[in-house]
Amino acid sequence: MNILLTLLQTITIITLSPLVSGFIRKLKNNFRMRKGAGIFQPYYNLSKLFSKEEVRSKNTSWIFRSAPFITLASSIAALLLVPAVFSELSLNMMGDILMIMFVLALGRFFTALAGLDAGSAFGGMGSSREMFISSLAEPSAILAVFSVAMNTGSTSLQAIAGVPIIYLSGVVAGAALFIVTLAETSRIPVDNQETHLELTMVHEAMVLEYSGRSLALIELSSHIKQMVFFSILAIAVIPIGSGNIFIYTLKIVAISFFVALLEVSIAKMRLFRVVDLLSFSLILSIMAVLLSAIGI
Amino acid sequence: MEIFIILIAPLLLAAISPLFKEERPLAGINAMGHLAILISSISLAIHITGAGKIEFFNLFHLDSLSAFFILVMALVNFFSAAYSAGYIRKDIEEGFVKGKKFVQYYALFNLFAFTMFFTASANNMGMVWVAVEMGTLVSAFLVGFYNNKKSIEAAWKYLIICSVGIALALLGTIFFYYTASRHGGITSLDWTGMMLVAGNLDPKVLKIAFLFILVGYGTKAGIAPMHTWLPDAYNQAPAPVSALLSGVFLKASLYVIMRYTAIVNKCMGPEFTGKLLIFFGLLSIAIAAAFIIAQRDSKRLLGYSSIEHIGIISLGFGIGGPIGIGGALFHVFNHALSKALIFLGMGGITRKYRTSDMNSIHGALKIMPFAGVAVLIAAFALAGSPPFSIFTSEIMIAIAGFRTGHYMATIIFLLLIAVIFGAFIHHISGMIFGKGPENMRKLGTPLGAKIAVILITAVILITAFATPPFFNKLLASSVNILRGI
Amino acid sequence: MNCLNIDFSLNFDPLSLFFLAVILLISIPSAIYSIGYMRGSYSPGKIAFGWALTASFVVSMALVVTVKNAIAFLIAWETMSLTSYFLVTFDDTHEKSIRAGTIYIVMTHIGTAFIAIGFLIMYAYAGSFDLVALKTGTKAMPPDIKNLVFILFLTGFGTKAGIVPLHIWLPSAHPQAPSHISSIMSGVMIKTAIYGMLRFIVFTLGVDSLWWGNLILVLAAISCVVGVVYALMEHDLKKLLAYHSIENIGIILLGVGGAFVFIKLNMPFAAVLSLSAGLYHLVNHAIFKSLLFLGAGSVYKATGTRNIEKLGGLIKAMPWTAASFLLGSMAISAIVPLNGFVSEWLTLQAFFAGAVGAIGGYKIFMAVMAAVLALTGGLAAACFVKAFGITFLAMPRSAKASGAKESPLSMLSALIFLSLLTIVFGIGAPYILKTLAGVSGHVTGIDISSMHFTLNNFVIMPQSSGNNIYMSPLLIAIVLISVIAIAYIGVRLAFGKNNVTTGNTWDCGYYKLTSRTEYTATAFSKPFRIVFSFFLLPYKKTEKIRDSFYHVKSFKYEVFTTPVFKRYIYEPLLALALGGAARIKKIQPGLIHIYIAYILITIVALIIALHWF
Amino acid sequence: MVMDIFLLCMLITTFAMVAAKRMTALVNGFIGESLFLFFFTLTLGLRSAHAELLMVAALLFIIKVIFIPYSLKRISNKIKAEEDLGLFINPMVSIFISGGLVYLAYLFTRRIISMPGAIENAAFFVSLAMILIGIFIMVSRMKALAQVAGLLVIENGLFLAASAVSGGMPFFVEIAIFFDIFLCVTILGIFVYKINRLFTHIDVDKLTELKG
Repeated sequence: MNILLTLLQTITIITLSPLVSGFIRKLKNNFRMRKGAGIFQPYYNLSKLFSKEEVRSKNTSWIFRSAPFITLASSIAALLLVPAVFSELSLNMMGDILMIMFVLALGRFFTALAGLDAGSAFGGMGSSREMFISSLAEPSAILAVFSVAMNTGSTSLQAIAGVPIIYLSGVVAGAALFIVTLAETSRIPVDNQETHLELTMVHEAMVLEYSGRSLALIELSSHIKQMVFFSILAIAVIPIGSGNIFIYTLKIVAISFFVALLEVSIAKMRLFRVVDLLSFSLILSIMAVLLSAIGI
Repeated sequence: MEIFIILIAPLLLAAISPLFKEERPLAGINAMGHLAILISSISLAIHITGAGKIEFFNLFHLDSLSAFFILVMALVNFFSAAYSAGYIRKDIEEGFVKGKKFVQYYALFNLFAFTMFFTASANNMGMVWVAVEMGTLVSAFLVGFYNNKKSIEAAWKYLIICSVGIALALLGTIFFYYTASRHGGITSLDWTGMMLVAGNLDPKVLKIAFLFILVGYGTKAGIAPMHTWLPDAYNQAPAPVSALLSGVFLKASLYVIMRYTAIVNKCMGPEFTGKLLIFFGLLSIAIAAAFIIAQRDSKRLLGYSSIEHIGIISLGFGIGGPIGIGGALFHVFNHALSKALIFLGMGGITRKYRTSDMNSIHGALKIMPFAGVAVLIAAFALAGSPPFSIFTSEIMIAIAGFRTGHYMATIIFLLLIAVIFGAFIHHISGMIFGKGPENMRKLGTPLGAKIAVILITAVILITAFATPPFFNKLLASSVNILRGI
Repeated sequence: MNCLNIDFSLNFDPLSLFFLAVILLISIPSAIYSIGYMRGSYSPGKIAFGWALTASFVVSMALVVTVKNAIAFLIAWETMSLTSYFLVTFDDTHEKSIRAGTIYIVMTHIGTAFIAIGFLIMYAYAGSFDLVALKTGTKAMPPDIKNLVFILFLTGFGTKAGIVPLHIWLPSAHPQAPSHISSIMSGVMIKTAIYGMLRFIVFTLGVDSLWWGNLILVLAAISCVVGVVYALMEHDLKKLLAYHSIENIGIILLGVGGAFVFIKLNMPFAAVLSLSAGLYHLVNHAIFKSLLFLGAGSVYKATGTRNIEKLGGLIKAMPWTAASFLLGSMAISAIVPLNGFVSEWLTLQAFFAGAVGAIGGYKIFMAVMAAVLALTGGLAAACFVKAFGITFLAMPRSAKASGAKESPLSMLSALIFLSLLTIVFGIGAPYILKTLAGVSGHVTGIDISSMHFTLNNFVIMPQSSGNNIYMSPLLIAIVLISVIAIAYIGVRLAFGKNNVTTGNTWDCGYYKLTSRTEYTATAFSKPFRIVFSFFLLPYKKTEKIRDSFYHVKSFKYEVFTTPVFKRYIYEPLLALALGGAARIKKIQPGLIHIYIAYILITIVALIIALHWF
Repeated sequence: MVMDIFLLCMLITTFAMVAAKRMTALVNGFIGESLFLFFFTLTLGLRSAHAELLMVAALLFIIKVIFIPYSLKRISNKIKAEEDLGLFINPMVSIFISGGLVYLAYLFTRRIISMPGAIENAAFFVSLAMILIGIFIMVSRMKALAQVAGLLVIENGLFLAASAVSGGMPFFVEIAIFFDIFLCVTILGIFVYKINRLFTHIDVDKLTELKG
């Protein structure tokens, strides 16, 4: 019974994940006093891409072909590990919050390889920057996760979500994780999803060579990945009201709101300023661990 | 009686050398003679482990220690004699040795062998002194054998420095005689006699006497800072003679020092000699280390390596105890063999390249594969790497050091030999590996040399783990003799 | 020798068996690989010599981990170094090999000297070199001496393991050996140093102070980061792998060092977990590093170059090699569900157990160590994206690369076998962890009968106090595969057959994209070079030849990084030694008068100093 | 008393050798020294009525007073060596240093050796001084022949020491040592010839080809 609920939950989140992206985009446009596209625009994009013909470089190999599927699988597997509302022991047994990091790394690894596969300088640059940013984001992510997990004594997300106490350390860790989330979901100030300008592209440069169905899969997995991060923020940092669909939805909306607000209010940083941002996140997460060690 | 063969055979060989007109038969007979001596010395060693000691003429006294050193000397003599055969012939072919000069070489070679055997078997320490001095005088001609500027310079330095040393050794001998006759009540310089009355001797005089003995014979043994003649002589002497100097001459001088040390230790315990020997041992190793690091000449490199090993032997001897002295004696044996091996290889290489400058020798493995391998094996053996026997003796000395509480000395020793290992291997690998000179022809190795190389390699490999029982007994009773038991 | 009876009998306790298994697991495929690798590259005599050396190398390693006498250990240890030295200098006409070999043998020998001193100190207390006697004998050792012995062993074994800053021999020696030897050296030989540490420090001496573990952890963390950063900068494929060995030794030591700390903090569960994680990473690293070195060897054999800037596109010519290299890269980058991931996850869990269970500053220390591990993992992934991507993907960057052919079966079979192992050791983690926990318990002397590490034999459950942590590589693998399958079939069903047009890579309208316009490894690593510039101290050389102010005819750009350890530690040391030696050498100027004066001075000084003796 | 005077004369002649700037002076100094040594041994032999000692004295006279100086001079003439000895250290300083060495020998003798008679003590002291000064001559003089002379001074010192010690060493040892020294000087002479032939000089300070 529970496992069906959980699977249903996963499918729902997968289905709704483009909506969240559309919602953020809509919010941003509204903040900018623009009309913008509707919140269902990501769905239109996906359906267009899925049915379009695919153009593929002759330099590519099976890595390029399989990367979209592997990336999608990694995002979905990560999502399965997140007990957003319902949780199920057998899925929990697959792994803990650290596992999510490892699983997402699989997708990233293949996307980065695919970026190099076509032999264009854009792809290489994108891969290089993506790996650069993610590797620097890794320590602060781990520290933040440690801080949160230390409060409950377990790295299991289920256990973390099950303790409805808001710790100060959790909040600080949340701030650090939020910065990591921005970096991982290609948001301003780290990356910009909306531009295809050579100098600023990171993620988009990496997948520049993709088109049609493969691009659709990649975009879908980005949406899902975004939901994974938002859900972790929602259930691990503020672990109240777990198991409640409405509270969860509310939290996601709130996070989306924050992201949108942040995206319109600051400019994109150049690559080497991102390092400073990530260092800031690292310092935040170290503080979080410190607070956890003290027990607050 | 084997000892007569050992003493008379060299004299005979020396005496018959002038009868030969050709080098080839003489070299053959010489090598055969030394083989006979080697066999006799092994038989002597076995004999002595049973009999304990042999004395005759009131002049000769042979115990295990003598037999052990005679064995080492005979081994090196044999290999050197075998090697000389090819070496001198090549010299004649290339015009370095003209006319009947080879007769001079073989006669001196055998006279030298005689003096060294005499040193190891004489009882009277005065006669020992005479024999060592004679050995120096004879070998001076061998060092200066090529009669060119450099070799004469080396020979002159060798002669003068060793003469000063030997003079000091004589003073030390006089001191010993003084206290033996004054306090011990004997009027001879017999080692056995002095050992008997050792308890009555005057420690004050013994101390000073030992200083002179150590500096005096130490000059001949190549203990730093009196070692200065050694690299020059190694560099200029024909390669078989260099092997003789390191395997026989240095060891004979050490032998004399050991004999005296036994007397002093019996009188006043091992502390005094121990401290001195450890100090000079470490000093020798340290100085050798510095010179090995900065060395550019392959033969001098070997000279400093000998200084290092002499240092190790005296360190082990100074540390004392059954394991320390046993290790030192075993090291005498190992070093003699390993050094002989490296000379077998290196002599050919330096001759082929017509230089001993290490910067000009590369790729010897390509040009002379067999000699290259021999040098490589010997280099690792000399540097103290297992599974070669020098490792065993070095580790014995280190164990003894820790057993007797000489922690600092042992640690310095181990670090120094590690550094020497590095420098030594660096130099040797530069010579052996790499591309050989473009237009140099590949050179084979004569069968005799091959057999010698394989034989020595086998011995140093096997003795690292197991030694024949008679050898063990010989070593054990030598240790007891030196400890005055 | 009569006074030194070396006991060569063997000892097969769990620790020895574990290492023996690792040695065999790697050596046998490497040996099979060498059949194809050596053929055609060397003369038959040389190949026979190579086999003899390899065999004695492997046997000496096996002896190292099984003998039960310290002197026998030393002999086996030095034989191992010696045979590997000859294998490093196997291409004996290469100037580089000789230099690398010399640095290697010198450093390793000095390390051995430290180990020997350590043994001798232990011997002074135990009176015997037998391991059992040493274990009982060293109980009476005063703490100061124990500390000294620890430092000696750490330096000695650390040199062999390649801990920063004792690592400099490793990146030059490992790549110079023939590839199957690089594989054994990196995969197994440096692990014998870990064996030494476990056997002689943890098992025999016993962990005595807290700072031992702290020191190891700090050194391990430095090794991790330094190793991976250097690897990122490296474009010689085998050298890059060698730097990763330093990194991975760091990760292994994070586990081992954690165990040291936990033992002293009296956290037996965390100690066993940590050590098991370290051992797990040890065997994992053995597998994937051998795999990668063998793969790199295949590339080298096929193309004749190790410089990845000259490679590219090999995935088409060498599909099997590429696939196995990819698996190796994924494993070393800790990608699920392969083996590298499991051990890194376990190490993180061990640190988490520490962070939860320890008190005060250790909580933060453990968390920081975990962060270092995470950073290392991220950087390693970046590095292998570079290594695999530039080597195997896109277009060939040189004629050598475009002419490559797939390797013969003997080489492929080894690669495929090891690739399978990366999967087996990932999926089968629960079984392996149980075994390793047994080994860890034996080494540390902790009773593990009440500890549980797995659930139902397919879920890892590092449970100390019911904290519900689970992880199952098998489940995640099933999920991943089924999602891929469902997605593929689903997309196919929903949208029909994929309509693909093959064309050129998008070139922004510029009509001719060639391999010269591809992204290079140098460019790939540039962000890292800039971020770590405080440590790498990069500098560049540009050379412009221009016709006029506006037209540059040719432009040459070279970028270098400063080898910090070499430049600021080893070169000054060497200069000091050489300078000192050259100065001492002056005491022998060839003047006989001075020589006689030495004798005079010696005797006079001795007479004056007589009362000191 | 007489013997004390002989000893004193030996010391004085040794100092004269230290101060010598020319080969002839050096050899003459050596003749003097050996002569006094001969007198000393002779007196000792007569007093103690040792026949062996008398024989030794006779040998001493033949070899050291007649043969060796003669051959030294012959070599010197034959190779047309320059008379100048070539001093590293000038005579004045040399004498001071030698004085220091004598003082050292004195201290040493007093502290370590206690002979039965005063004369033996004095002989011992002088012999040690001669040995040290002999080495010093070898150190400070450039010519090969001067080094031979230095060696001879050392050997005279040794001989004195040997006779001071209870009337000489065992006889056959003494003879063997004599023979040895005789041989040594001869061989050194041969090498001086060789050096002269190959280098056209006998400045051993210029033999510095082998170093390091």
